[in-house]
Amino acid sequence: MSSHNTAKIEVDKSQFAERNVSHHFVDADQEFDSCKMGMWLFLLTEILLFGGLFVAYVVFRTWHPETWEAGAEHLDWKMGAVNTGILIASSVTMALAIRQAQLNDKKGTVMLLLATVLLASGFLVVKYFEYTHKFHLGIFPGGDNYMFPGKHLSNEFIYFSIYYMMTGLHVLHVLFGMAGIIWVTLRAAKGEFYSAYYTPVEMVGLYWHLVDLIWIFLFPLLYLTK
Amino acid sequence: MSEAGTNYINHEKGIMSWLTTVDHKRIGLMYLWSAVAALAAGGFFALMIRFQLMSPENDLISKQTYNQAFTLHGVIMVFLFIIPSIPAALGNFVLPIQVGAKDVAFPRMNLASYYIYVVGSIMALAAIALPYFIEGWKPLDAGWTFYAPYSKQTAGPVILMTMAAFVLGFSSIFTGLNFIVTIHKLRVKGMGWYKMPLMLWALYATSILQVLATPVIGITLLLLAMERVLDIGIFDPAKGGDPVLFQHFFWFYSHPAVYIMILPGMGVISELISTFCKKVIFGYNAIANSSIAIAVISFFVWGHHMFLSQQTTFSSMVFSFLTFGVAIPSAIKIFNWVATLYRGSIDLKTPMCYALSFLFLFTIGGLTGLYLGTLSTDIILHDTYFVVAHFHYVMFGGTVIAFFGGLHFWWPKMYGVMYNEFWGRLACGIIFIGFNMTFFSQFFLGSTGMPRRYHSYAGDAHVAETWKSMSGLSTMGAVILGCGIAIMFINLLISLKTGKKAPRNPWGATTLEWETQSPPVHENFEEEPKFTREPYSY
Amino acid sequence: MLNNTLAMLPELLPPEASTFAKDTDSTFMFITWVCIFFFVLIVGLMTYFVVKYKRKSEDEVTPNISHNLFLEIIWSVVPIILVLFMFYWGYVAYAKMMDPVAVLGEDGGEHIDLYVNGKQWSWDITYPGGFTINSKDSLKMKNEEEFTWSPKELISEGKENNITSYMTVPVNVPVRLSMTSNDVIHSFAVPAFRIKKDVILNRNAIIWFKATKPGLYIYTCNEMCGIDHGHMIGYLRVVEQDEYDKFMKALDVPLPPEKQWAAGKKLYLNSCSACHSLDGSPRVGPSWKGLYGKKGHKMVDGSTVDVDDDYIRESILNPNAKKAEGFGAAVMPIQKLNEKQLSYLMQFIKSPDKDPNTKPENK
Amino acid sequence: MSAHDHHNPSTHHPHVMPLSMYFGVGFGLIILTVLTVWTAKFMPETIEHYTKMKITPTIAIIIAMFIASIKAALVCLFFMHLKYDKPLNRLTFISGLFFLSLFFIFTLADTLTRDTNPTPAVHSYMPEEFKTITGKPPTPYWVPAWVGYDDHGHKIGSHDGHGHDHGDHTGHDHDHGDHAGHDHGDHEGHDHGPKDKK
Repeated sequence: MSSHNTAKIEVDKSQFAERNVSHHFVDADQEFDSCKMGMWLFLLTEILLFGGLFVAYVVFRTWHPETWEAGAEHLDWKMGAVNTGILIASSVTMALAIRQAQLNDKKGTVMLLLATVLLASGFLVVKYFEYTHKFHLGIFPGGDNYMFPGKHLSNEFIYFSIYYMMTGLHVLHVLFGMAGIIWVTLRAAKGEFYSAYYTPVEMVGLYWHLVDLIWIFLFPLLYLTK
Repeated sequence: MSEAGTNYINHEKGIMSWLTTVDHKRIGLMYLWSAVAALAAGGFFALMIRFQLMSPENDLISKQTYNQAFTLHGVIMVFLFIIPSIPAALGNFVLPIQVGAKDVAFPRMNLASYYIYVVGSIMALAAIALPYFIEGWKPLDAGWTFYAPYSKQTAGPVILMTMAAFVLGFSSIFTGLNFIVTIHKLRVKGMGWYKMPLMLWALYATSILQVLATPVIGITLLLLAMERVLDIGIFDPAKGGDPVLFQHFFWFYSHPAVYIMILPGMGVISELISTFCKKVIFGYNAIANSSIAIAVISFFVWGHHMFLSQQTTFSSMVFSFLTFGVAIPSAIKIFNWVATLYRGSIDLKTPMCYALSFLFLFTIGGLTGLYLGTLSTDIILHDTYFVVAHFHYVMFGGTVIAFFGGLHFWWPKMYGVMYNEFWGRLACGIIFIGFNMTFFSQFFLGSTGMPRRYHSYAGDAHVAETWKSMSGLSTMGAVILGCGIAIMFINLLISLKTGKKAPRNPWGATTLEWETQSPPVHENFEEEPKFTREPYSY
Repeated sequence: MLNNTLAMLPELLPPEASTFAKDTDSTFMFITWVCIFFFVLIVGLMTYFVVKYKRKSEDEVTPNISHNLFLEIIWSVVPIILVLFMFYWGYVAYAKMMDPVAVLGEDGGEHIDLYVNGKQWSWDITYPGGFTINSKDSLKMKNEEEFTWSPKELISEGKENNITSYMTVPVNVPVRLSMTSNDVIHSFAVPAFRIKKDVILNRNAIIWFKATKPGLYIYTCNEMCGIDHGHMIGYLRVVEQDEYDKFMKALDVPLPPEKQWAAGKKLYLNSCSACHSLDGSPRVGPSWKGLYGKKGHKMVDGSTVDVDDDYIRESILNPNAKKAEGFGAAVMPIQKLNEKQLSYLMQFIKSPDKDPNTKPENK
Repeated sequence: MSAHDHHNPSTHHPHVMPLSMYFGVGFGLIILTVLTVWTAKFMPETIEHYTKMKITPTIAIIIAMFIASIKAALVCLFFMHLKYDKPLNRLTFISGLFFLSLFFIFTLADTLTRDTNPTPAVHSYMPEEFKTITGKPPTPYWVPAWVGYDDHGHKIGSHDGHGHDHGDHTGHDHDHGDHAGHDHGDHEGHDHGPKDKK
């Protein structure tokens, strides 16, 4: 599979630190492929980790559809939609950052990575407002803590248990993803990534897209239940 | 490349060179001795249980201590010993050499996996020890299955222990991930998939399970911890949750997990039987494919742990049907191994003795699984000593015996010394006898209805004698078994001091690890390995 | 010869004491013979090969037998057929056990409905009439008596109350157990009947069985449920119909006087405490503190009554006939109590603070 | 590539995509998000207005999941480069979905057939513990696609006149007792809210 504009890019040695392949790999392709496959396997574990929560979601939703509808009333779908947009935008900037790394554009890579971090923090800010609003209403995770004073169904807290578990775990992943992005940003700023070696950017990118992927499902499942 | 006489053990010196090593062989050894330590701890709790159950109304240890003993026996043996024993210890050591690579694909991740294992072990130890030091804490007594809602209600340090298991899960995932990528990407030139040693097939199948199943136990334990912290009500029937759902979650991992435990054992046995018969393995493709088949089918069958747990009859039926699907590939493997013996040149060295006792014990373990997969007979046997006996025949008689066999098989490669054959074989014989005494008697206990996890037992008039005599026999066997294992390890350890120097290929085996020196050099091969002959070509 | 050898082995299965036992046991024995066959085949061949082909010299050459399609097909297909049989028989028997209404007939015949309630760490079995037998009693009783214990002797000796320590079912009558748990998961198992099922809080489980053989059998909890899990066992009797009738009659004998007040308190805690306090504070209904003996108790309609036995009796059996002032809006459900329970409860209402039997001068 | 240039990293050549692809996919994702919101929030009213057809939650969730799957596929194929990647990585991803689906199928095979569990026998001597078991164990509630819901989230046709006003976040009226009963009213979890007797 040959592609349009590969191999013609000259590496500016003053800008980039050339990297050697790890001792136990035969060549750079083998290293890249191994890392990528490893990353995909890791993403599989993430999918199955969230899978458990999705199963719990489906089970309880099929048992208590009315609880789900009542619970979703308390969520602000507009905030969810904004967050979806933010994550999609961050996915685009992340994908572009990888592209710029492939094209030896150090500055572009760093800027795009920073933009991704910024968007991710935007996501967290919106999430913060959502959570505090719910706490304000008395909607805390867990059966004993749930003290929403308005009318509700007796088992409505289960909806919020699952809501908090899903979004909480997702927020944790956002945080891990941000840490990863900041790490590759620093390395990119040192000029460690260029057309022949951008594996960490690609790996962190894959992880970040997974975070987006999961939100793509969480949004309609949690916010658009009516 | 390297001077004569250097190897991976003396290549670098000092404790730090071990703690910071990324050499898969050294990591394998560190895993090995950690797992052996776990075996000792788990064995200690096992003996505690057995002495308590020696006679019916015994009060050697309190109920609380007894419940703690069986919980910790389970947790330690499953999470700290069996799961890392063959893949992370032996597998780590031989897998990269067998594929002809210098190391696993991600050496640093491999080390991280070991340290995560250590952290998980420390957490588990803390969960064991802290209740004795902290006011208000009770020993852990939920059983290794942590069934909700009891695990939510008990005063033991359930959160600490589930988090330990959660952390250990990551260690397991990292090992599996590493192995899959290593087998896929780092095989030496010329080694096609169906030219790999069967050990690699087994480890590959195991790794698939580790990567796919372990995250689910992760989320299960996380939810259980949340259930205790926040009372989220997903598993707690008092809150409208469903404890049966917990069991689905739990067994989605834990059923494949028993194949994580047994598959590598099967891989070891394939190597042993072929080597010590000096004969091509019978039905290579069948054995290789059945490993993968077992790995995949094991995901379909978890519900057979739940036939009586108010799972619906419909899904019990489905699960029972599929469960028999896993029996077939296991049976095929056994038949192939026996067929390999036919017209072989059978050399009864210690590893082969273990392989033969594996065949004997695993056959019993596998066949008694049929009772438990069949719906109506499972009603009698579910949650009785029959299950305990079956499980130990598969896990101990299968995995641990294979682990011991593999340990003897690769010992010369690991340390470059030969152990004493006489004591090795004697220990194998003692273990075999002790094991059968311990666990065969438990089949009778179980079929007559003695429930598991009972601190004392009376039995009704019809079976009281059976229960008493069989339990006593079982305890006697456990002592013999413990002695056998002690002899085995002492023999191995003595060989480190006094053993003859091992040649490159003491057994006349055909796989790549025997073409390098014993012990291997730092990056495994003195010169680039070449795949010149297929495995099992004698 | 074979039978003698088998007789030396420990018992393989508990006695067959229910209609399910035959189906289950025949499947069990089928599997056992399959297992023995394959075990002997595999281990026999293994031993034979090991003896026959033991290595004689280091440079032996072995034949290159890589596979044999015919053999491999045989040893795949034969086990498949065998396990299909196991599955089928297992499923048929299991389905019958899990929902045997079709066999035993829900309305087609007589059956006894019992309620089994698992709690940490004993079983409560509730009989028609609301009598509850606790598994701990049978445990105590069995430890005191010899294994040759005979219910007939006990009755003739006038120890009726001992009979009521055991869960008792008649022979050849279908019994339906509705089972639930008070706390964690338990598992109700009667090995001799070949029945077992987990019980879960807020969830009902049903087991049907028909006992076929009189005797004394053990029942156990099979799911780890806490510190005393190992003591959550009990004994049940299977008796002929006439003895069962005697058992039911023995249940009906009033409690000894010293236990009546406690029984009343238990009823209060189960059924009344949600609405009636004992400390004087009003809940949905009036408090019972100082209620008994009160003169001129005001009613909603302005009339007054004296709180005596008759009034309390009426208030329990027909609660909304006369409503106390201040509680007009409350509707008390009609209580289904039998005469004995009523008298126990009334004893409690008369003296909610302490058991009058312990201090006779209070009477 | 020979095995000799061990330390020459430039043997790896990236596969660079055109910018238009990234922006195109990003734009597509935003459009699909808007579409999801519209189908969930506004489409039912629109359709009902013109055709008098009720869009049930089941239909709505199927549509939403369908759109979400398209979005996920876009992210996987283009952003995560699966479309241009090695078949092995695609297989890896698909195998993950396969095993996840096993998890779903077999768990739901149990939870959705739970109504075959029988109710307790009803007699006057039924102990207290059984009275709290209301009807069935968690009833599988497989909402048929043709069953509609009214504004209060109740199944259309179940007229028990017990309207819940979920929008009223501060409502402290007579229903407060319902809330207080929530702590021990666990069994109500198995009941359908509107049918609560309180």
